[in-house]
Amino acid sequence: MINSGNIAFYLVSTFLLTFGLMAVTTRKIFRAAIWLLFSLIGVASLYFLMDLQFLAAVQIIVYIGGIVVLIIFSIFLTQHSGEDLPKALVSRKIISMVMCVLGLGLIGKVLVENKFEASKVVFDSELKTIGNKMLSIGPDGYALQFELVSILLLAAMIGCIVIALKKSPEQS
Amino acid sequence: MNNVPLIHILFVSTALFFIGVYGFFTRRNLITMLMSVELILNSVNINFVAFNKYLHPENHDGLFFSFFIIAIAAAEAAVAIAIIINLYRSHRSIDVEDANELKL
Amino acid sequence: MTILVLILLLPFLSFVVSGIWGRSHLKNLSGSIGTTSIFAAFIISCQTAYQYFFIDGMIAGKYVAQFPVNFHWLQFTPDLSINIGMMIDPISVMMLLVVTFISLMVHIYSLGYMKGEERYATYYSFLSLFTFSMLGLVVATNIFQTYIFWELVGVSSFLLIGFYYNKPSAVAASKKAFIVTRFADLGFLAGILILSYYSGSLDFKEIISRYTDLSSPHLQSAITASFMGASALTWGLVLVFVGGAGKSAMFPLHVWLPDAMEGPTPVSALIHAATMVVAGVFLVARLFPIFAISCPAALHLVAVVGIFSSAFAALIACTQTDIKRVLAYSTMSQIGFMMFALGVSKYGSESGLGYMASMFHLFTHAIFKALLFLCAGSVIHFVHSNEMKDMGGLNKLMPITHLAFLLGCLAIAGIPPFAGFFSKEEILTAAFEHDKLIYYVAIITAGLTSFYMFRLFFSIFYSKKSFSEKINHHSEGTFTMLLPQIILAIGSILAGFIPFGNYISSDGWVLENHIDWNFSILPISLSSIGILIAGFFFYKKSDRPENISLQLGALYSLVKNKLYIDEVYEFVTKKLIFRFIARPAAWIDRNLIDGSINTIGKATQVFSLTTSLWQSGKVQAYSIWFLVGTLGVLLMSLHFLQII
Amino acid sequence: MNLNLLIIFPLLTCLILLFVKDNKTIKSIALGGAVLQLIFSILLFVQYRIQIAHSSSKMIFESNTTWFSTLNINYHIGVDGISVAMILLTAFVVLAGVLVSWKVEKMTKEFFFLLTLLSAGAYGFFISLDLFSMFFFLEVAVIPKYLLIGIWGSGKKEYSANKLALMLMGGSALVLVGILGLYYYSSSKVYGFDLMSLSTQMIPLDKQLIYFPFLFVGFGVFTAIFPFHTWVPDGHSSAPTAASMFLAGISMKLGGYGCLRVATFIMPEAAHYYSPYIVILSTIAILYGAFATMMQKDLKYMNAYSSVSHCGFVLLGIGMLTPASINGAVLQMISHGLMTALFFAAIGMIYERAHTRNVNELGGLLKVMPFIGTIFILAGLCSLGLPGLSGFVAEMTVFIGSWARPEKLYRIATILSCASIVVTAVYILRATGSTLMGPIKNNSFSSLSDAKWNENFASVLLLAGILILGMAPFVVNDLIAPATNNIMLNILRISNGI
Amino acid sequence: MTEALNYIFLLRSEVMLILIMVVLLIMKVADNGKSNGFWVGAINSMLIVNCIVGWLPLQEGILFGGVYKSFALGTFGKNILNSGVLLISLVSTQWLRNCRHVVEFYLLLLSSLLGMFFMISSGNLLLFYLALELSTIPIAALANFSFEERRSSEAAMKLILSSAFASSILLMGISFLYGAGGTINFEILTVIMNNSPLMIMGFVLIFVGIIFKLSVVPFHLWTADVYEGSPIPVTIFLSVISKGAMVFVFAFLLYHVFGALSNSWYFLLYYLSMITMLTGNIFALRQNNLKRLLAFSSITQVGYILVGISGSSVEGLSSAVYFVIVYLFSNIAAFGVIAQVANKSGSEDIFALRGLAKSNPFLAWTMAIALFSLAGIPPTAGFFGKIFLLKAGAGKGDIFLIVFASLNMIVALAYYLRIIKAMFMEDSETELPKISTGLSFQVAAYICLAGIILTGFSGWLLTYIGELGLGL
Repeated sequence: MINSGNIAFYLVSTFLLTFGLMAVTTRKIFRAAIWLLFSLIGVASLYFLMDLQFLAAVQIIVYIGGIVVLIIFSIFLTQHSGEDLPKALVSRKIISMVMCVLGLGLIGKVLVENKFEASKVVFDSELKTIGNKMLSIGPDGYALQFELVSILLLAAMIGCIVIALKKSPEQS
Repeated sequence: MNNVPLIHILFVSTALFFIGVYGFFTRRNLITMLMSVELILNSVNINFVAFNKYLHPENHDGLFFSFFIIAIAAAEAAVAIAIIINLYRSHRSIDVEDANELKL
Repeated sequence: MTILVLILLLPFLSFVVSGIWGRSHLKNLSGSIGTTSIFAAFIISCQTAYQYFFIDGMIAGKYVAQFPVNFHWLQFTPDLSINIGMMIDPISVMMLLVVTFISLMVHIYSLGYMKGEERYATYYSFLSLFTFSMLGLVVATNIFQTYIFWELVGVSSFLLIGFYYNKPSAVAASKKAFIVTRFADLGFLAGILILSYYSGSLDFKEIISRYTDLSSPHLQSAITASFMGASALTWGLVLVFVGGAGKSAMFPLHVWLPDAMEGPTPVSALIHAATMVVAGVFLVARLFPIFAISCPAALHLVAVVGIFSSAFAALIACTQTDIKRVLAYSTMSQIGFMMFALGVSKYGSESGLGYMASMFHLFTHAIFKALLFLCAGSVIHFVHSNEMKDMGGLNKLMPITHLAFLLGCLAIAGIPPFAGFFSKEEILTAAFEHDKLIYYVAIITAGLTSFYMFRLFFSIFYSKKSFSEKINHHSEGTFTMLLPQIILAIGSILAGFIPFGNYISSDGWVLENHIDWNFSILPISLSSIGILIAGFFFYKKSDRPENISLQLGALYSLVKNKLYIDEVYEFVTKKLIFRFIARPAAWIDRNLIDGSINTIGKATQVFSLTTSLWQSGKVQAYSIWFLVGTLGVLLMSLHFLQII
Repeated sequence: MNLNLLIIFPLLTCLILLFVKDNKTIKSIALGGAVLQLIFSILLFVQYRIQIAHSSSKMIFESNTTWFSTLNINYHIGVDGISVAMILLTAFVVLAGVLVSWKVEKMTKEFFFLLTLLSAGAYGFFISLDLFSMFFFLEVAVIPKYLLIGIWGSGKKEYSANKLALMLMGGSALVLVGILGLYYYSSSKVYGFDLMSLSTQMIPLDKQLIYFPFLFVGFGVFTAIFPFHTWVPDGHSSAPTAASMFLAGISMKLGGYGCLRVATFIMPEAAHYYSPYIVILSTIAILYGAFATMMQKDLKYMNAYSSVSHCGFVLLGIGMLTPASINGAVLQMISHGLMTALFFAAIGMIYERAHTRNVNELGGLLKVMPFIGTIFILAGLCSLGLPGLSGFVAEMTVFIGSWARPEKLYRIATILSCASIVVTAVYILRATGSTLMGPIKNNSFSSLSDAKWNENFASVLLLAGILILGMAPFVVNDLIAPATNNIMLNILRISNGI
Repeated sequence: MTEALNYIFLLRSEVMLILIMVVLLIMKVADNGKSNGFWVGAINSMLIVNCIVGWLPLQEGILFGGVYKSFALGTFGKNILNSGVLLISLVSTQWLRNCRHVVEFYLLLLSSLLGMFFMISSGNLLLFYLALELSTIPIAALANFSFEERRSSEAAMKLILSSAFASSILLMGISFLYGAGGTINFEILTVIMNNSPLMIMGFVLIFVGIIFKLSVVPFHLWTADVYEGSPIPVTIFLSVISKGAMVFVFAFLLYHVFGALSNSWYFLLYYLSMITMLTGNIFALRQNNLKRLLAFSSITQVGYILVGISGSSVEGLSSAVYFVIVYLFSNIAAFGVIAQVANKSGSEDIFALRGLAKSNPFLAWTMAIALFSLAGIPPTAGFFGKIFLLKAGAGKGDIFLIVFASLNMIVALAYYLRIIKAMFMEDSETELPKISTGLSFQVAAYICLAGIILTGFSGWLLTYIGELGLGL
């Protein structure tokens, strides 16, 4: 059944996989970051295609606006421009390749053999529902998790600051 | 895209997963390894969302999982980058092969 | 408990007292303590003998055994136990007398002989220990009791031979004596195990009655069970005899006896001439009914071993130059007489003559051999040497010793009317009736005996005249040394006239003694010829003996070196056992068994080191392993559930 | 009679030791504790004799406390004749051990602490009627030994200590497998470690055949079963005197006791099945140990190898499964415990003075140290089975018991084992000959002193035990015979066709 | 109101931790140059309060509609971990006094602990995952706390990357499980768990993600490196608290949520426990670095725990929990001594311990007893712990596993004895000076020693744990 939605899906898929692959193979680190960015955008588009606009937005804001930027900053911090990334060991490449193919095969086989029966219920992707659930403390609520993540982010922040903090002159 | 078989979406996510894994295994630069982790997490996100939307639309667990994974990914990336920067300070390199004093 | 217990207890107490306090407090008293206690034991023995032989021993014309003391010492199973007790029967009473008497003599003699010795107290405590053990052996009611005291006798012999422990040769001799007899005891032990297993008892009384009653199931099972062609009973008896042969220095287990002469001479007199070495004869005599009635084959072996040892030892004795060694071989030879006398005997009445003769000879031999040793001791004490060549012409210097020695020699040579004549005559008679071949070998041996004894006698007391002037500053010996010699010399004259058959016989019935003078002519003349030849060669110093020995050449040196039997033993133990069993065992233990256990340890270490590459320190490699593990676990569990 | 006191006394002693500083006081306290133990053991013996006279139960002074209720593990204690005998042995050896260690100056507190702890372990083992607590006490004793050897030992002590600890640990690992197996297969209804109730159950034969070897070999390692005996020579020879005494005197007996009380008692059918193998192994150990001893130059090695040989008799007696042989095995345990402790004490005294244990370097010591020399000779004579000393009684009982098995294999094994008495004589005489007799090899020896009061006392104590057992074996035999009878009843159930 | 109180009561462990963290933050913000000593003292006293509050009654209940569950065994476990953290804090006082960011150190430590608490109490996979991350990420930061040490940042890097990878696998598993079951709620999952391939795959990937944290072979490779490189308090925390919490969760998940798959995980545990024990031992044998050695030893201990858990019975559960307690005391004592010695001599090598028995007998004996406990030598509690684990494992009737485990105890003893040997039988060229350990260390050491000795004999403890465990 070919329709525009389907075609879009396959295109997006190809897009994100291709850029993903490029991101992990290119020897220019800056390019790798850009290809990653594209790949993540691909994922975000996939969410759009699934009618999950809010998730797509989060994906773009957090990933593209946050993480990738962070990565690029750290590349600036640690990398001398123009240098190629060091080559991986050939043996490791081969082994990794084999393992990945094996894993893909194994998981793929299980997935293929599994009969998925799509549910007829319509997925409620209303922002309101999501928002309600996010802060509900009932059985379907995620308030506790939400709080937990906030603590986690706090802890991560403290950790980052302490670690990345340059030594103050008196202590060095 | 409601007609796309679920298995195709899953295949895409699994493939992305192993692309990430491959990168994680072969990239010697720590930052690129971190990028690979992001790819892996994204593939998992796709999984969750796809399962939620196609198989279990009556709840939002998968969706929320994705939200939280994104948050965690951010936190993890932040801490990892802090560590990498610290490592860079002491090793003057972020090649993972250079950081193997601890072994045997 | 009767007063009899004192016979055992007194020497034991003497041993304990002088053993513990001898070194510190009773240094000089211990001799008197020992002598007194043995004297008391001797008196009680005499009283016992009188009581037994003349008052209550005989019931309806037959001597029966009494058991004044008997108690369970160690219970193995409800019906198998070691009992310790005292059995009073003719031979044990006779042995009590012999042991206490000779021991008393030796104790007295040692008062002078060992005077001034540093370990004087130790000596007496060992002597008491020996006497105690020997007495315990002879009164044993139980074959295991015999074994117990047998071992104790062995160890006290060991202690006494090695008394001069600073002398390496003495230490070696004591070790040799102990180990050889221990080896023989192994046979004894195995014999006990066999005999007791089939008879179901360890008591002499039970064993004998069960094995001599032809209808008893015990005997039947012991005869039917067979191993390597011989019945269990034969095996048992032969093995017991092996034990006896070891202690009695029968061929081929005799090698320890000549070396044992390293001990103090009184000890040789007591242990290695009169008492301990006849324990083997005693043991066979103790079990004689079984030998004679149920297992003649074993008895025949006893005879063969006895006569062979006898002749063999006599031959060697002719070539030895150490006077104690000559006496040692003569002891061996005489014990051979006793053994084959038993061997040619049968059970009951007249045909049991050999048994009586053997016991008779044991009795007389104890007296005259002790005499000879004590005299030899005096001689050695006098010249400070054991070698014949250092002696000669002592007849004037040591007149009493000279006379006593002469009497002893005459007794052993079997010249009437001395003690040895009577007992030897009975033996020869028994042999003549039973087996002509044994008889002829025996009389030739008797002739040889008189030859080597007089060779000894002449070499010591005559031969080189010149010697006599050199030493005359000390006397022949103290009174305590002379007294036993005199008593024993008198004993050697008189002992033969005891009507032995009246008291001791194979079955307890009285047996008539008889001397057939016609029969005696041949042995007496052979002995006399022996004396004459000895006189011819050795009365005066000459080179005749040397010429003869040169003419005999290799044969002579073969005999002089005791047929190289010691060397054979040496070879077997040192070369074979040490080199091919003990050393490999030790080597295997250190290298193979311990080595393999160490190898396990080392291999683990090596394994540990070789696997270290796994922990490569590379986080990507770790992750690959992680994935490998994940996929592996996944595969495994899917496979386990038969999904893949 | 509260058996717990047997453990509490040593532990209290340990506790007090912790708070004492002065070396002299430490020794006195350790000595006092050991004396107390001995008195208590003798009291126990007397009480036991009184109690057993009018009691039909197998175990006396029993007490049973829940320990881990969910796992059905109880602290079950009680004694029978064998245990009482072993407890007495322990008390003797420990007291002697404390006495001969009087000169220890290095880390004195730790030394006596460990020694006392060891004795607590041994007592606990002997009174335990629950496999768990038995195993517990078995292992308690391993590490103190390791430390005693490693810290206060001589020669290649670390190596030896390591080997000992690892091999004994291996043994107890096997035991552990065995008791866990018994736990689960004891009964379909109630799991438990209780020795007495396990012994009354019929464990299926196929399970017995699996678990018996674990238990027997596991305990066997402690008692130097061939070929797992190699810790013995190294361990014994490197250990300080008291530890050698304890090791050979008591520790090796733990194994024999375990083989008898646990393996054979609970699984008699399997014991019958494996009997030929046990007999073969122990015969090898007896002869092979004896021959290996002949080649040893170090006195301690010599005694250690001879221990291998002598402990072979214990296993032989157990393997033969006849009343007399088992009795003999127990007697041999006691006898060997006393004798070898005495031997090690004498060797220790010689070593302390002459600073060598090599027989080729020693000589003529009897002259300078007559007391020690006499002790040495007596121990040697006991070892070679001289009547009147304990070794004879034990070995003969084993022989008589073994001979009662008429099968050819057993007969040959018995005869071969008997033959070891000759070999024993050879090496014992060789050792005494070259150590004590002959001329004094080294001039420095002539100034050596004889035993001091503590050594005198220790030797006399052990010697008294040897003599009592040797001259009046009925005292001990009457004690252990009813207990072996109980074990025999279990063994005989197979022939009664159950 | 009562409901709110109920919430606070059931959440009291977590609330307490958050309170402490908030107080710390406020104090830090208002800080005017307080010394580290002050901070350590203040925090220690707060931790003591925390420990006491944990033991209040009222343990069971469900909050947030099943997302958070408070159950008796879990609360017990949390209390154990609380005490463990307090002990760690006490034994590493000296290190903490010299630490540059002591408040941050505690904040991170406590947030990680908070994560573990939530993990224990989690009622669904999402909370579980989040709590897992909360417990991991701060530790990665903590591992980097020896800022000057290259090895510290390397350890942190290895930890964060490995655990990121592991948690991705775990997430993959969760997604599959969610796909197959349509729920992330444990209670529902328990009911619908079945042997369908997708379920199995989900289960296996989750299983792998968790045993990564437990450092089961072959997922253990990060362990030794991270333990060695991290500062000692972090190493103790990782090896004791983190592992202990993981054992609680692991047992809970296996017994409860994946109970229906017990055949399949028994089979996995059977092999994994064997290679874990073996590898841990074999690798430990060659180590000279004490932290590394103990890292491998802790891998071995996990192998034993797996043996116990594989028994799949209440006994298995309670013996595993019991063992965690024993292990906690033993490991804290051992690492504490290493910390003291390393602090003085600057070396964490086995050679640094030479002659310790002479110079510092107290430290040497503490170490020795701790090691004996780890080796499972009576009368220490380690003996009981190990025996109970093996006994639980033997319940399945597989003798080979038990033989294998028992034989491994010998190898383990070999390397523990190496340390003992160094302390007691070897002399060092440079005699260690007498180390003044400080009061807090001594208190902690005595507590640990008492725990090591007494835990073993306390049958009631095992019974108590067993009763708590019946609720599962």
